[in-house]
Amino acid sequence: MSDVLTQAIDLVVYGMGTVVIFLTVLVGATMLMSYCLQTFFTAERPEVTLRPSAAPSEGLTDPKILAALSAAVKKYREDHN
Amino acid sequence: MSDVLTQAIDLVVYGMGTVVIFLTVLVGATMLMSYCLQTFFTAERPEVTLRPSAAPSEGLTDPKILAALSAAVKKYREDHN
Amino acid sequence: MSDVLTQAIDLVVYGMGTVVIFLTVLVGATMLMSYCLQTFFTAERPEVTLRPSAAPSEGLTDPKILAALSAAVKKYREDHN
Amino acid sequence: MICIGVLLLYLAISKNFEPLLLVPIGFGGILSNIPGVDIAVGQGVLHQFYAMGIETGIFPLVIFMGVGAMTDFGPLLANPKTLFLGAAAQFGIFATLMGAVALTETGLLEFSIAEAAAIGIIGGADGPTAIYVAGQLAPHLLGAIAVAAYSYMALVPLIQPPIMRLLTTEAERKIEMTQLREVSQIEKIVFPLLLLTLVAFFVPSAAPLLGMFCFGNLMRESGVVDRLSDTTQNALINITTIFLGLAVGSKLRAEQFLVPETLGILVLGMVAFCIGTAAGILMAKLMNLLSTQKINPLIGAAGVSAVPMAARVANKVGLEANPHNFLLMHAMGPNVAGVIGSAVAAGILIMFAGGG
Amino acid sequence: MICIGVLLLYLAISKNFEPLLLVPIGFGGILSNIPGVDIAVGQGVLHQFYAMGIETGIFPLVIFMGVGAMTDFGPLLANPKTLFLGAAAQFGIFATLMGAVALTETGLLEFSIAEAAAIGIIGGADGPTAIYVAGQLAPHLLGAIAVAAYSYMALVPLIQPPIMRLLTTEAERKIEMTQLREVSQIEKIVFPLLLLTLVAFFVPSAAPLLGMFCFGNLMRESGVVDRLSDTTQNALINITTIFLGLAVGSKLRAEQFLVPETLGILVLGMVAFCIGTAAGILMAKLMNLLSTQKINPLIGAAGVSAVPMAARVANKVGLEANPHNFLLMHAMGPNVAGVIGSAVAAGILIMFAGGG
Amino acid sequence: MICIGVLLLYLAISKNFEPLLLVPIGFGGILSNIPGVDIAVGQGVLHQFYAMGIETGIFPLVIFMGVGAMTDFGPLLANPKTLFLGAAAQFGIFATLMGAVALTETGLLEFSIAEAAAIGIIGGADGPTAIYVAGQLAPHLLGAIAVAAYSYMALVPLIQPPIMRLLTTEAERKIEMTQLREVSQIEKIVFPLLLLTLVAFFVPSAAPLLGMFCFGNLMRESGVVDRLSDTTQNALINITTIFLGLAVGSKLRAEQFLVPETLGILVLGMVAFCIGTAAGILMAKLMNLLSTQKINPLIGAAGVSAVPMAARVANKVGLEANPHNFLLMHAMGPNVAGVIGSAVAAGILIMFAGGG
Ligand code: NA
Ligand code: NA
Ligand code: NA
Repeated sequence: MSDVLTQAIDLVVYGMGTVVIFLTVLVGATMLMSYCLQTFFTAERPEVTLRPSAAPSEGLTDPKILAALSAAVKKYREDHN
Repeated sequence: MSDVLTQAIDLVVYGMGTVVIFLTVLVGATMLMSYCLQTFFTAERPEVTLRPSAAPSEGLTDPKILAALSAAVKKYREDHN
Repeated sequence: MSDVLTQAIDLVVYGMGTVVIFLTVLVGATMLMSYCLQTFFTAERPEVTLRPSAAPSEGLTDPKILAALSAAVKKYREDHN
Repeated sequence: MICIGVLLLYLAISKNFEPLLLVPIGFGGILSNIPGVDIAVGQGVLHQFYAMGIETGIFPLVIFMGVGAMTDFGPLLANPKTLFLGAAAQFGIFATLMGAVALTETGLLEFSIAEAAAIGIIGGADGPTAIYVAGQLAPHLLGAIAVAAYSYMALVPLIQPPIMRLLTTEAERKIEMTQLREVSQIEKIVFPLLLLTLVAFFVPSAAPLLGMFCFGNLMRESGVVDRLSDTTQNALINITTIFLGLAVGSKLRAEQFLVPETLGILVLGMVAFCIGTAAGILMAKLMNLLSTQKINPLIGAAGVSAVPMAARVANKVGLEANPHNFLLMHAMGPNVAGVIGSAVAAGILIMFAGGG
Repeated sequence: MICIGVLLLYLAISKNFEPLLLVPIGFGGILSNIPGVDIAVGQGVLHQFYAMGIETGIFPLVIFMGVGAMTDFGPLLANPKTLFLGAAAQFGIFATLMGAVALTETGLLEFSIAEAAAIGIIGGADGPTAIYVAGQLAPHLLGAIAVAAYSYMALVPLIQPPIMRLLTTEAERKIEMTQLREVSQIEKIVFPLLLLTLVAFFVPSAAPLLGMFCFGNLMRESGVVDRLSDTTQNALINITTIFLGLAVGSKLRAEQFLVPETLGILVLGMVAFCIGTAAGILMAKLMNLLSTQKINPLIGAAGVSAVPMAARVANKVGLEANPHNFLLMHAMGPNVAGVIGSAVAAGILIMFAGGG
Repeated sequence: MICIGVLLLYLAISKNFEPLLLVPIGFGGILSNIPGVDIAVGQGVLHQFYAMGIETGIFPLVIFMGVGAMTDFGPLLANPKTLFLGAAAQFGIFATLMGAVALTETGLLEFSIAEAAAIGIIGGADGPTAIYVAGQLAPHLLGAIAVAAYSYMALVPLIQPPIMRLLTTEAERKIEMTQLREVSQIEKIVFPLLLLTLVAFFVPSAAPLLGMFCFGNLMRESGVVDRLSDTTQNALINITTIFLGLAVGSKLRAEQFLVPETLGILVLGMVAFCIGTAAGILMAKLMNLLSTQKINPLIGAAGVSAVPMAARVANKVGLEANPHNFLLMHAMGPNVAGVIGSAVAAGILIMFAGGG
């Protein structure tokens, strides 16, 4: 059997094996990840945690001030982003 | 007469000649092309031949299925194009 | 005192000095510029001088012709800009 | 040779065969074969595009980043077991590699192990992956490999259905699948990082390809860099596609392309697609034997990649058997799994055959 | 020298002289002449733009691709005979080349044949073509040539009308032309391929320029790669224009630009525009002698290129003679023919003088 | 080290810390630390991005052009005296440079003068300026410097308010400022040219940075090249940001990043921000002593740059003291003045320490 053929067989076994094992591990890891995330984040509504408004520490309560500020900030972000 | 001058005269004659001949040939070729295409394609409405829908082999006839599929495909094309 | 320290002190003095002098000069130059421009351009409405229509030399007066031309030019500019 | 360029343009424009790539490739191929001027060699502009984008690997990696930014892993996350289908379909890659070596053994053609690996990757049914691997392992075959990969991806609606009908029963094709669950944003954000982590541990040689892919996907899903994500999906991938296509076209010069090897590559590429399709379907049937939650084996064929064409073919064949059977979303899982699978295979091929 | 940069900016911003190019060129020229810092030489950023984009020819070729994607060959296809006008107007190129050589003979200035050819191309009235040719044949004159080309293109509304009135009678300017026929999509698709085929046979040295031009046009007309065509006409051409302009500006350094040759180039360039305009008009009159279907000789002036300014000037002068005479569409034929004609001439100049 | 990349991604995605840069930098940092594959060294793609964009200085300069195209100098022109605040806040840069040299004197760490200068520039609170300077003076520290600069810019809402409250009285924070006058278009057009002229005369070494900045701003304000300006503000800056971020990430390899120097850099960077903030506020108070037209000293803190975060912080702290006190527009003047000031300082540092 030629050298190239031996190499090729090695490569096929090793390569196909790696692909299958890798994706099998990925199936497990993905299921585990989804399970964990669904368990931990369902109750607390992840979007809120994940996407704070751009200025989370503003802490302003007067809606009129907030609106004025928002407009100005929006204008600036458009200009300067 | 200097060498550069000789060269320049050669270049002018050769260059201007090529430009004129080339564009003359292009006039002829373009008219021939237009003639052929207008002859062959006028009857069969070229747009149909030229712009098949992206999935010409679908061959579905039920309009409802087609609509549902189109919507899904459209969604996917937007995401994956 | 080490060589690096001497260098650093030089750099701080020279650098901070340059920044302050440069921006001071810029304050003066900017105020002068604004004064000059406001003086010279307020009366003559700068926008007109500054933003001629793209074809300032057209000089057409018949509004109908102008409209037809504008439409054609607009079409072409969209295609050929 | 110019005729082949014109043929590619005809197929792209008139038959809508992967026009985004085949228009630039075909046109580049024409330019490359104009006698009397150096466009695809030396200081020619197409050769410069090739040198700056394909020799370096940058163009296919940037395209892959763009594809990542366009990929929605939702269907895959909703049903991770479809990753097995994406794994199985990569068997086409390795079977073709063996085929190329077997051809060498018979003495008909002569392919080195690196060349055989580059030919095998056609079976991955993924354009940028094929170009990346061929550019690294067998640049002189890049033209034929890229043309084969994109042509067969466009031909998927003709290649796959007969195999699908042959290997499945009417009853199997009628299987309806339950609707996929909603996938939360945080799962979509974590998945590319999880994937990259596993790549780093198990197949680091696939990290350039999958790293750029995951980066693009993270930009998409993170929601905080939408302007980068939009540019990646539009201006950047379009610009790169144009130059990539022209650069690939520079490899369609007659003296490199009109050789017996090209014919071998075209045949082997077709075999690769068929075997990949079959392997995906058979894997789905095997999974049905082992599990109670049945999957429609047609979606196994989508494991080859060829996004989104293969998924649409699965959907169409499914509808023929059962007019209420919408498999499109279900087939997107194995479809993107196939992209991951062939990128992993690509990493192994480059590591193994690049040093060989 | 910085004053010249400021002058270019003033003309661009205040007079709307080809601002897309003259703003970057003028600003680049200012940056290049700042003493005490290397911006336009060595590792300076403008010199890097020059080396990567103009020495290689890539920037003007990409611009030309973008111009192709913006060009509608419809008016030309509806009346192919206007190609003759585009041919005739290129006489300005060769007359100027002779002028440059004649100046050398007198001993006033000294231009090699390559330099004379690069100066002549100003008469082509096409920015990217002029930059491409100058970058190949006479990089040290590139600054002056580019500035001359774009300035005179902007000055077309002042330069051409006197010549047009001088060479035509009132009756000729009143000639109305019949409306152009509709051109089918398939003709528009085939034309760039036809053009490229003829280029490949007759003037392969023009293939880089016209190849990229035809490629851009095919993307536009094929209708299957709209996203590539859109990007080519917007993000890609804009980005390239910025860097091209800055790179050209790097050639406006005082020691290269403030030389007697620059004055010669400016004078010769003006002569080139005038001769090209005249040749186009006279060719139109000659065609009227030989054919029964009369054309308005004013559209001959549009044969110089300077798209779309020259066509608009022809329209305007026509309207002055006859308020019902809309020549704009008719003048677009010779206008784009002029682009083809000067690209052909450019190919010949590079082949002939590049080796000389 | 991969954990640090993940941390940066977490801060960017979850806390919205400068995500446009920290997502690419963090991801690039992860890719760079995958063992067994060369991504950030040799022929690896991230190292190629680094070599083509940061070693050459092109990426930060293009970003700076984009920032220029996004900057409205209106508030600065309406109240030029705020330039003094932008000058004062640069004291943070030089104080930190001294700090780095002092650390060297103590023997704790060892920084050359070039390294000390590169660290000092963190106090400029301007990302592209910091990357440009670090790339020129201390490439091996680039990772830490970029991470520090962007992190602290994101942390401005936490860092600055305590210093602002400490250094100002309640009465000072309540000062209301008169509304800014309208600035005409011609002033906005002339200003970038004026600025460039002064740079050319006084600090030519700052001309690359401020030249590109002024060019971008001139494109914006001239009104005649809107398509170039739009592309600069969108596709071009986004594409460059992606590659810049990945290239910076290539400098987060553990062996370069996990060194004691990084800790020193992080500490010194924080000090730089604090001193810069304090210097801006104190300068505002000094100006109030000398002038009758009072300014609110809070806007002095915006002189550090960190556009537009620092201006928003000034606005917020002002509102807390006086609910009718809208300082945002007033703070934009010192904010963009800070950009100019740190670019000038960068030029001096490069000239002084680049040759040293
Ligand atoms: Na695949
Ligand atoms: Na021309
Ligand atoms: Na600053």
